Amino acid sequence: MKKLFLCTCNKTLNKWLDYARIEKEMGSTFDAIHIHDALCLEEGLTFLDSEVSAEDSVVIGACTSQIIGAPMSKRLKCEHISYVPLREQVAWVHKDDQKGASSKASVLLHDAAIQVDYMDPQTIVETDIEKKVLIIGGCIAGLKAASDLLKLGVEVMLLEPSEWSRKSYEEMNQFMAESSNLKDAIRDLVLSSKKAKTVRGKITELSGNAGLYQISLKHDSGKEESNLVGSIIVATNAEHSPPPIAKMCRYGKSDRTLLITELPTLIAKQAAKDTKTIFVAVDPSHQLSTVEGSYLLRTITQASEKGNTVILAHSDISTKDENLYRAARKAGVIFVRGSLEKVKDSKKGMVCRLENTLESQVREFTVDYLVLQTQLKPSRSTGQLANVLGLELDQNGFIKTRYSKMKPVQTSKRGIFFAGSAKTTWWPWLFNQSRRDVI
Amino acid sequence: MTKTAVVIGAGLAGIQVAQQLTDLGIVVHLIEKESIIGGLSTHLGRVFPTGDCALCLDASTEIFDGQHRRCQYRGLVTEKKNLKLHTLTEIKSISEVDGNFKISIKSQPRHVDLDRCVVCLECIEVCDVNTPDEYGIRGGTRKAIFRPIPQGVPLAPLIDMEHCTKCGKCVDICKVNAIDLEEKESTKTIKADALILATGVEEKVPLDFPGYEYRTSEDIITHAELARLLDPAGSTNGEVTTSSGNTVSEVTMVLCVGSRDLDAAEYCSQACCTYSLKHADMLRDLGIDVTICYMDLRVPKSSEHYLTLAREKGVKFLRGKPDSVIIRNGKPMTIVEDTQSQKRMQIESDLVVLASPLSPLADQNDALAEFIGEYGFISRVAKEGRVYACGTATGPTDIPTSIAEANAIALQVYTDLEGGV
Amino acid sequence: MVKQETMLDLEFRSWLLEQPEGETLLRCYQCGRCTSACPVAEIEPSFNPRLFLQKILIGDKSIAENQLVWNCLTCEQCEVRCPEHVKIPHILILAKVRGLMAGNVPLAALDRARTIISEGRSLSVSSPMLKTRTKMGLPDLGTPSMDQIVAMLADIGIVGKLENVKSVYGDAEDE
Amino acid sequence: MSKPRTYTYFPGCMIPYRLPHFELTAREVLKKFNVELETHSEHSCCPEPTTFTGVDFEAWVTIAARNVAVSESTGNETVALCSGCFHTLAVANHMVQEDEELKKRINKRLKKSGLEITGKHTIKNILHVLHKDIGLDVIKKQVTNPLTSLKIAPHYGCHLVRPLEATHMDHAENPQWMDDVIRTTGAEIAEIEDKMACCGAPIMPSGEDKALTITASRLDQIKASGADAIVVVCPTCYTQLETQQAKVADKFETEYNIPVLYLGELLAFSMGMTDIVTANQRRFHRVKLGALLEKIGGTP
Repeated sequence: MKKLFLCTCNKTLNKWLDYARIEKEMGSTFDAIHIHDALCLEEGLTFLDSEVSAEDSVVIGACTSQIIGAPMSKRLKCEHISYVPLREQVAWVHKDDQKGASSKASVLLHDAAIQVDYMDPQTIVETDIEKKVLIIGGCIAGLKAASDLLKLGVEVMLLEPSEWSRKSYEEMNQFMAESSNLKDAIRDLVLSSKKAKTVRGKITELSGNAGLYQISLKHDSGKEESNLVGSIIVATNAEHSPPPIAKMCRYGKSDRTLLITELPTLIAKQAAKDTKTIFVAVDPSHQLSTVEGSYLLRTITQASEKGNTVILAHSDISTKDENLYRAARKAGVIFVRGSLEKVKDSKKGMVCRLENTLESQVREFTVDYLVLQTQLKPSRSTGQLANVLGLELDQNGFIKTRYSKMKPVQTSKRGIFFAGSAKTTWWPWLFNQSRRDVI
Repeated sequence: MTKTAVVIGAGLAGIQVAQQLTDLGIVVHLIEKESIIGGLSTHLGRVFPTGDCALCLDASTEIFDGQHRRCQYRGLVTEKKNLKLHTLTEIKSISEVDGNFKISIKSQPRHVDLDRCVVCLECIEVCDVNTPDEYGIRGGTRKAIFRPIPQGVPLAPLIDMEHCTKCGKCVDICKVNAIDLEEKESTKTIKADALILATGVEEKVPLDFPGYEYRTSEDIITHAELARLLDPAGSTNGEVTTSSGNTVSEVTMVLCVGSRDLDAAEYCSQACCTYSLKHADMLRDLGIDVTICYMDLRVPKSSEHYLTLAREKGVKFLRGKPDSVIIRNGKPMTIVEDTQSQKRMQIESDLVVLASPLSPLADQNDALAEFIGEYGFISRVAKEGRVYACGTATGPTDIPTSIAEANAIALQVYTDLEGGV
Repeated sequence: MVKQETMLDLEFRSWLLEQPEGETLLRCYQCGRCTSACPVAEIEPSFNPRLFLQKILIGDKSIAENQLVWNCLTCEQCEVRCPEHVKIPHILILAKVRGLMAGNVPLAALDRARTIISEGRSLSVSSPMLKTRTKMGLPDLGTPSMDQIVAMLADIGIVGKLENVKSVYGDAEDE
Repeated sequence: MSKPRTYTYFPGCMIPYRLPHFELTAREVLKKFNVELETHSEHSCCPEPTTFTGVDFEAWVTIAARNVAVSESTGNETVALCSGCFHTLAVANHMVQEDEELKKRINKRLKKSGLEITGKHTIKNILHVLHKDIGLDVIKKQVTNPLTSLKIAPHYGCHLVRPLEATHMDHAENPQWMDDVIRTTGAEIAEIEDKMACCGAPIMPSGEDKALTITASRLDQIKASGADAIVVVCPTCYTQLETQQAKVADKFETEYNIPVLYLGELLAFSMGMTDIVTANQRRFHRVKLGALLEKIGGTP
């Protein structure tokens, strides 16, 4: 039975709420509605004892969940309870408007009625928790998670893509920090996550609940095994993919066109006097994330400091560190705000045409190289993985956060978390909720 | 032996790190200088990326994705045994003896006993004093016994002795004897194994930025002030009005006022683009025209939908940094070059909202001086294995990143204190 | 109006960056505050300091030959308000210097410069002026050694330059 | 009387030969404070900073540096009464301080005349001398005829104040030194919109129409403030706001009739030396001072 209890709170809530109207509007939503004064006092609690049975779903509209929540939870026999803080969310904010207050109360109570239907049964987390975490890696975040969990004394199994090596970590993550810092960080992480059991292969099946998941693994060697883990952390990498303008820019067809991720290698090989003109283009449809922006700025600064003439066609420049932008300008990078419209591969070089919107004028640049800003997309394995694990994806194909603000690392499934670029969070945060669920 | 940590600042990051550490078995003292926790978010009304109540974080759009019908923090900070919240409290000094911190704190009296008060608010009803409301705008007032905002935690009111006449009416009406008009300030020394600075940022009052005449007009406001106007629980009941009480039909927003500026804040304040977009969306919903003057729109991935929404709702974007906002014929006028049409514009509007820099609060406390670094921010590990920082104390950022950082720091504190395995 | 142009000739930009304080140009991020602060831009829409900087930044030297640069008041309001401390009036001065040989110099400015180089003052000192000073009881100021000054400037070549330059302004309107 | 404090006075061109009443009143006022101005015959045109810079910047900075070097050789601090001269000398001095290569290049040229610029010399304007060196209290003591009936609009002009790193003035947007000095005379300060607005003079050679439009806007702002007179330090601003005032009024079909005074003239009034102003008023003041003089009890 779905029951609604409305507390009049020392007969003060009547001042703000039209209880008769609320009762009428809630009539079809609940099986029973009781209005009672001072539910939090002994007399009120006794009343609840007599009215509520273990199978009921209960909505309580009262003062605030802080005051009423604790005594109720201890007392009530049922599992599905939702508190609607009427005093706090209605009476306090709609002081002079009984009509508005009552309408809002109805909406909140109605929401709560739906919510109790959707509540996970409270007993779902296994009490017999497996103190072991599976990290599905591919990213520096996976290593960081492994390293942290090991420090906490948690057993870790690190599932890595087949072809992975330390060098891949460096290459795949070079956009995150300056290369020397990154190398050091990776070296430390590899060292401190040594105790993790590393498996090369993929996960084929998942069953069970948070705290006790059963997973089936298929090793690259063909071997299959089944394991119990308490929690899973998805730390698959994001991939740099060519932007939509790549085709127009003859990427893959011309030697003069490359991706920004390939630029550092080109510069490293360059002889001191052999300077080039390099046109770097950001796809206009792509809003740069701060991490992409910082990487772009660092890379073009290096290219420019080596004596190359670097032109950047861009829209909004995003970075967490304004000084990176300052450094790029100081290094002499030529910033042109506009989007590449036409590219011609000529003998003299790539002819890049665009309108510089800051002077409303079309400009043509003939350059030695055309470099394209990549777009970070979820790694190809992410979708497949989400399918096996039963996780929801967001519109861009990244793993969906349960609650982006307060639970930025929880997936839609309890006991499964993510770290790093599996969702474009940029630093390998490990979130100790995992530990809480595991231990 | 149980370890103790002191967290300074009970904004979102401080609350998060304190909770996490408590869950990991560490005793935590959470120090907050204001009377309520929540820091900057208490001013903000709805916050991104989800657009829900800053403090309740009552996730309306993600309601069925998770179990967060209620405030994430409220119960946690007040119900946890090992988490001791000290409001109205300042750090007097920090000293280090044999690897331990001795942190002396001083608490101002609240005059209302938190353990007794049931928040019936009858005391506020009977108070005869009316004084300007710090959280109000457009002449809002509050009583001498008051709650800064309805959702503030702790929920109990406090008494502002500067305005209290000690008439005793509140004492008489309180059925639970929670009010003590004679309560005195108290000092205390806490021994701690680790110190976490979550001192946060404030939106700088834009008095010192030449050209933008914030000082001379109440129609040139900041985003925190706009949030107060938009807040249904605020002094205008959510109505956006001019200083003379007229309805607002046009708003101009100026980004990077004093940010990315060698004469003011050299850094990018990170969050202003997004909260400007958020406010623009809210204003459009009220039928108000909005023009945003920007240089680069820096919107994190998690909040990109605000940009899409703003474009769909017809927010006007103008790329250019205004030189000045002056008062012409009683209305604010923004002078700016639209760099994409190369035209110098004079935009008249009813309100101008300045995105003032988010500036660090840590450097206002001398006791923290030794940890402060570039621009007044603190590095995440301010002192190896002992002093940490998280949230906006380490640099301006949005809430998800703050929370993520708080989580990461909690883990680091824990492994450092417990020695790991 | 949108027109098409081909480039990239960075010679002017490079020259400017090498001049004292010229490198401040690179700090510009094109916010446009200079233009909205500029009292000339207020009355003359085509005078746009931000746009001038943009053109120089991408190697367009047309600005040096554009009479508009001579509309700069050198009031430095733009520089005072510039968030990145770009020495905007100075950069426009450098643009003027570059445009000199092509005749982009007002006749009055040229005449004044010639007077300074030949007489050491920006105006010709006449005997009534000297008499006025004496009448007012003010001391005689003497005259600087012009030969010394000219000799000092030899490596700059200003004397020859001033002889050869023809102002394109002539008597015509200044637009 | 103790030995007078001596500055090397940099005369320039405009003040000594077009507006010598600036020099006269400055000298007379400074004498009251036991300050002497000494000249040096090797000083040439500064050169002026508004057009010569654009003709040949390298020559400009070299000639300016030579003038600084000449001053330096005297061993006294330099004071330039003209804002343009002050700006030129201060900026050149600052550039030499900041740019080692430039310094070398210039000193190589100066060596031929046995001169050297070190970058250590101090260049001052009249406000540095009055406000900093003499001090407001000392000035106040000499005020025998307080000008309490006057409301004065201080027009700083651009070159006196900017760029701050070279001029070492108090503030680039809201300077106070001239206000302070004017207040010592007993006069009230008129609040003008846009305190640092330009007079328009620098573009007279290249665009007279625009220049006069800017001058008109400046005069409008000052008129709106209700000031009895404008006080300036700069001879170029003076020319634009005073000498050209009638032309501007004609062009825009309006009337101003706002007297313009050099700061030294105002101080002379307050110190009972009205004569040295009135003796030369016909020659140098096109806007009649009659009403103003009446207000302060002088002879029209």
